[in-house]
Amino acid sequence: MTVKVFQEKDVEAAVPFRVMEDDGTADTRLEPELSSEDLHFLYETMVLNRELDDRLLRMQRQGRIGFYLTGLGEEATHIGSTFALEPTDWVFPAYRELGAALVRGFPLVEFVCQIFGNSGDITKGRQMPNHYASPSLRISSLSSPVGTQLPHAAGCAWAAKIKGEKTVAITYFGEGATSQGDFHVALNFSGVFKLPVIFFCRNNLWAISVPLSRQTASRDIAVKAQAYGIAGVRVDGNDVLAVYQVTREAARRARAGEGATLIEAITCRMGPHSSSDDPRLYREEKDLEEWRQKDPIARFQRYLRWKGIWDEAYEKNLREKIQIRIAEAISKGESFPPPPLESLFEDVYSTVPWHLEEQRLELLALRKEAKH
Amino acid sequence: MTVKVFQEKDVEAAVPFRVMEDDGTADTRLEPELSSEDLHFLYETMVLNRELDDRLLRMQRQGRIGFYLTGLGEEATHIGSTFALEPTDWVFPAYRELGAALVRGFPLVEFVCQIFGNSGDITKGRQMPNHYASPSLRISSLSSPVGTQLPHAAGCAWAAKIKGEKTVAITYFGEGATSQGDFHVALNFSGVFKLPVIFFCRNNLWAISVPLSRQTASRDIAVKAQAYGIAGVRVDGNDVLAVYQVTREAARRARAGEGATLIEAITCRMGPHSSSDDPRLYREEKDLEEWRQKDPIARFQRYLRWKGIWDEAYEKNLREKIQIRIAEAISKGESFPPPPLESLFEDVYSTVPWHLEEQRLELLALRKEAKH
Amino acid sequence: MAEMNLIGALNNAIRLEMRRNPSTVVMGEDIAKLGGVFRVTTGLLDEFGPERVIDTPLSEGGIIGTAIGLALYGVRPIVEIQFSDFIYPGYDQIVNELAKYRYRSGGQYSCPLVIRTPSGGGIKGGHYHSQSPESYFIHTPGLKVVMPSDPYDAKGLFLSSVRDADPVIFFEPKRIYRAAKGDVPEEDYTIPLGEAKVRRAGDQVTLLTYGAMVVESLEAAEQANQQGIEVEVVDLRTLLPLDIEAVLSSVKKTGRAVIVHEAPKTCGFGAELSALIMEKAFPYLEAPVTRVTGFDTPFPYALEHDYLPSPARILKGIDYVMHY
Amino acid sequence: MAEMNLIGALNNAIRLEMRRNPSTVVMGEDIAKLGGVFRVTTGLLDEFGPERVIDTPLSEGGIIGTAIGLALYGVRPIVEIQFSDFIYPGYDQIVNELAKYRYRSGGQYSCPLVIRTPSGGGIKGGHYHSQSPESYFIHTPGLKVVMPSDPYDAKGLFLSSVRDADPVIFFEPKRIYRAAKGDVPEEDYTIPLGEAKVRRAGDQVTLLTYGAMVVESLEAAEQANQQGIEVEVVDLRTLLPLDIEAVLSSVKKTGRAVIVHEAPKTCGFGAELSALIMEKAFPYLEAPVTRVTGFDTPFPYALEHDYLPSPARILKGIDYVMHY
Ligand SMILES: Cc1ncc(C[n+]2csc(CCOP(=O)(O)OP(=O)(O)O)c2C)c(N)n1
Ligand SMILES: Cc1ncc(C[n+]2csc(CCOP(=O)(O)OP(=O)(O)O)c2C)c(N)n1
Ligand SMILES: [Mg+2]
Ligand SMILES: [Mg+2]
Repeated sequence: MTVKVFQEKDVEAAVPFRVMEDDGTADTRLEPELSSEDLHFLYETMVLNRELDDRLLRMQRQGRIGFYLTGLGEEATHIGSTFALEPTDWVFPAYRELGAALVRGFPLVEFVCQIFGNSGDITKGRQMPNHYASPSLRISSLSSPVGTQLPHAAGCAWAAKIKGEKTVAITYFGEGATSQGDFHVALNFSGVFKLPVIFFCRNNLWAISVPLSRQTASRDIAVKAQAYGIAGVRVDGNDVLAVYQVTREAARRARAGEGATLIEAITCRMGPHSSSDDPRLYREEKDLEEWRQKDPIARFQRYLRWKGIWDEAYEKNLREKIQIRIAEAISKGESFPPPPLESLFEDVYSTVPWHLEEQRLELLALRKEAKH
Repeated sequence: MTVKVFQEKDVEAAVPFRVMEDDGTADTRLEPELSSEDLHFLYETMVLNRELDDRLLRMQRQGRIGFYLTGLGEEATHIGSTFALEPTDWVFPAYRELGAALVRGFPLVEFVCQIFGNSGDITKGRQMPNHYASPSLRISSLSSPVGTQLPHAAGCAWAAKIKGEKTVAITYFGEGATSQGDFHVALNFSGVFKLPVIFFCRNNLWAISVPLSRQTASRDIAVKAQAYGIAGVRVDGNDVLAVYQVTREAARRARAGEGATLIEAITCRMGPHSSSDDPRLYREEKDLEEWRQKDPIARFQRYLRWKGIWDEAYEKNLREKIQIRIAEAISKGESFPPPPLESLFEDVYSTVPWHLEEQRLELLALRKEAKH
Repeated sequence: MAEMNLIGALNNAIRLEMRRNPSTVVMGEDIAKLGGVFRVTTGLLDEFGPERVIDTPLSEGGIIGTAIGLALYGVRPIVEIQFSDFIYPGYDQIVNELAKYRYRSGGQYSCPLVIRTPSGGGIKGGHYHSQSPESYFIHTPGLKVVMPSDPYDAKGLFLSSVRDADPVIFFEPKRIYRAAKGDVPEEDYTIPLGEAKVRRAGDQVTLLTYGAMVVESLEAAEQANQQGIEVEVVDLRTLLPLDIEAVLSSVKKTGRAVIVHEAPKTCGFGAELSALIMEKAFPYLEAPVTRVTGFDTPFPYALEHDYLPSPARILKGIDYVMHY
Repeated sequence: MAEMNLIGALNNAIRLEMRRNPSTVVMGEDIAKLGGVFRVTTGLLDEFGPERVIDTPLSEGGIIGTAIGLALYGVRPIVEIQFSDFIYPGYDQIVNELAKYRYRSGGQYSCPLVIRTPSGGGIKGGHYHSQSPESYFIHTPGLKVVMPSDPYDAKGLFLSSVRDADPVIFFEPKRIYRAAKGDVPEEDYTIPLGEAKVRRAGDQVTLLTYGAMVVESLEAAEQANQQGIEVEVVDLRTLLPLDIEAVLSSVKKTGRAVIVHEAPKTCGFGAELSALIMEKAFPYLEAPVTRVTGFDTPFPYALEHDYLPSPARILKGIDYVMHY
């Protein structure tokens, strides 16, 4: 009996696309056409992201903020990709892609205020740290439940298509999110309706303590695109130029009406899952050793040096400038008072219905009494 | 730039496996080793399924029953596959696989009582027609929400694995169900935990009025197996022997610890979706013409004739016997009274809690008063 | 004016809105070519084309999840969930995303859209074509919840819902889809959300109800009237925000209230109504507020008419509060 | 006897049951190697191995859906949903499948399993690490719903739940996971489902509450006591089936009831309790039953302590019913 059974081997394993070698040299045929300013901007944004994460995680350790999530070691993934898009393209992040917001110019003070959840936070202190929103930058409102933003990105891209715009939507998520039903339905709708959306999976190998092998038995993440009739691509997630290139191509396809792309960027979550996590309970330091050699910032730095646009003076100056920006943002951001009590009842609906008004008055009365 | 983008073409299109030619001849190398009794049983079950569906749909049209769902044209898919399993293997049907229950020897009277929802129904008239259950036959309790049985089948197979049994679970569903999150999570768990489960998709081209092209843009259904690291196979769903063969192979793999298989059986829903449906509103008679030529019963009949184990006398005798069985089952099944009023409150929990007891007494009192 | 049933009135309302607002799309399973399993969207595909009248894959999570994205970027989705029993695969998207989007973004974003879905029993649909899940949504801050009981209201409430700044879950009592008939103006009109309607005036007992149970309640009121009891029937129409004034003014007048709904009793909307009346009209009560509801069992098939509140059961409730 | 906190008591209970019943498995996200984000399952992997202590893919729908299949075929899953805020992707499996399996099969099948999940606020978790969704499940016939408030109860109620013939949603008040401490016997014992516990006796006002709000309620009762008001605090422990006798006997004694829970007010469990008291103890009431609950907003981050019922707010409620 010859039954044709598909198995993993039927699809040739895809070597992740890369532009830069570990030593910072690059295949010039693969290099993107980016100016020195662009390259510096990319580098500086990565460094800013790293420094900011580092600083805020330390502040959390000091008890000055309640919670924090870093993108340590994954900066190239979201910075390279967001930079490959137009400012009018939509971004639907998970919670680990601060760099994407920094590419868009998200003001540091606003970010810090969100971390503090104070009255300087444009989202009114409603959410945990790292859950910002910015309509003016076309960044969605972040949500904690893993994977829920994927259908939103697909829908947003659909809206662009309906409106006849060339706008693209990108959404970020970890490999853990690929296990959710929302991943499936979002990619499926995108395939059926040929939506201009980019599904950017940061395959950072861990979902809190759970390794990739417990998320899927598929050969890799990119191959899942086949299930939806969309394009799939693997990229070295620690190579910012490679990430830029595959995202540009995905955006080009989207704008040309060729539909959605699933990008799998292979990287590693170098830090704890969040400030609440203790990775020593489930993984060994030595598992990370190899990855430390591949640090995306160090690698990009070597590339810039190879290009002749990096030196120690530049680095020193950059780090200093960034430290000052961060210090200023924190001191300014920290200074805002908490959100006003009555803000608790706003924005549940466009206007406050009677029952919320009643609850508002009740709480305000109580606060008043407490003051006497 | 050479970015490796996967696209549909990377996987060679799989020609559905088939054993029988349209004229009833077969490639002897592909034929299963089945006795004449087995072949007759398969044929007779298919005819029984067809006649029963036909009869009950007509009864629905006459207003004698409230609702009915047929498997018209798809008999080979579930009959061939269930027959390939052991009686101790679990079956998790959707709602269109009456034949699977008939293979297992589901008593016709019980089935009819379920259709009537009367006191002869072992499930106490709790569900709509076609939503039976049979623990003794290892058939799950059917549910209407599309796709929800898939994770159950995976979990049941998992239980078998945990217990160290060689039991396999099979679950049936239409191609519409592949769009649900439950499809994704069930196949994903099955891949990760290498579960002995068979996902049997009747790709009958329609989900009520919605054609296959609106369910997925993937090249076919079987290719979706790649996304989960499980086996995928396509089979001619109107070739009962081919269905038998691929299911046997999937069961062998499952029992050997090789994990799950997604079977895509290509067929066509020849009747209305259900007795509530009017297909003239969304598809043309001529769309079905080609499929009528491929009728799985007629084709299998030609095969049996080619094998020399079918003649007109056999057919006539068979049809008569079946008519009698059906008529008897209906007259017997129809004779049961409705379920008793108090049964409304049973089986919500293993015992009746106070609030349900209170509601029970209230209703019984009302009924009593009404009688006076 | 034309006589329409609920289906016709809704079809007419959707059509008017799609003509008025080119940003609206209708999406769901079987809604385009088939016109919906209850035919509410019949003819829309022909008039507005496949870009605006969209048959989707079979996935409620995908429908609601993408609708949120559509709404975020200025498209106004009119979503059909084929039966409200099938809304749960999209439940996370509704309660964690749709309902919270405005709040969590500090009012910067909103997702105005309508989810239309037939609900309730009475059509021999068993567990999965009969549920009344309104309480789940009323308990979820950020959503508005509407359920009309006649064609005129259905149209006016739908047009308000589809123009509302907030997401609305719009339940359609499928049992009276065809049975409820009435004169409906062909032109555009709206009925504000949050306003109840007194369907029958009376000063001895208040019946608080909505959807298909309005019909049963009116029947019970009629029978009570034969016994000399004057029952006021208040059709809530919008469940959230509730028309608390209408509820209280009736109950304060009658001093007696019976709540009627199909959903299971425990933690159903009747519990909320009873608690509110307790809190706001306690001194006026001549008798405890009483609930006549579906039982706390899954919705049954064979015995559905014993499960559903009937005029007889409602009368018992009336009788109880009258003779307390 | 050993002093344990809630986490320790639950860990101990799960361990005992896994030793006793080889059919039990523990499954969920991060529960094996990490021992759960709150460490409730710490050490189980070492003792029982990866076949019985299972880190699953990140999918609540998959976890709950496969757990149903496991239960159908005789394995007893102890499911952890990492936060109850994340239970909704499995909501359809819970309300349409798990809750109805026994009923729809005419009692031929059952799916006994426990879903353990931390719930409630107070840990600065914002919208998605603070919700109290118990009302959704209480409104769903076929489920039992439990929420302990101290280590002793947690162990005894868990052991009853995991041996119950029906599916149980077992909410763990994460706010007091570590704060609630007490003596807990090392050996096996059970506390029957459906029995409330009077945490503090009093004859002037009844506080009905559960979970972390028991602590706030006791604090409020203490303060009321200073003002000369004797408050009885009833910890419901099992929300469904409710210990109606305990509720009624207390309320009939005091004539005044205040209900305290974290979940939003509208259609929360407080509504049901209020309605039940109305229905069953109306003539005993000296004042309307009052609710002190979370507000009808999504759970906030910065202002969570203003959102949550506090002793001050509970005292206001007590004051209100005392001076009605
Ligand atoms: C629906 C849901 N379930 C569980 C969680 C708890 N949780 C938060 S992050 C996380 C792991 C996410 O892993 P992955 O998707 O790989 O993203 P990464 O954190 O690695 O970037 C889990 C389980 C959640 N936030 N949402
Ligand atoms: C969750 C859910 N959504 C919608 C429906 C309504 N519905 C019943 S059958 C059906 C189509 C199913 O198509 P498919 O899965 O291809 O199976 P087929 O009927 O073709 O055998 C739909 C939409 C449902 N039962 N469940
Ligand atoms: Mg990850
Ligand atoms: Mg189909």
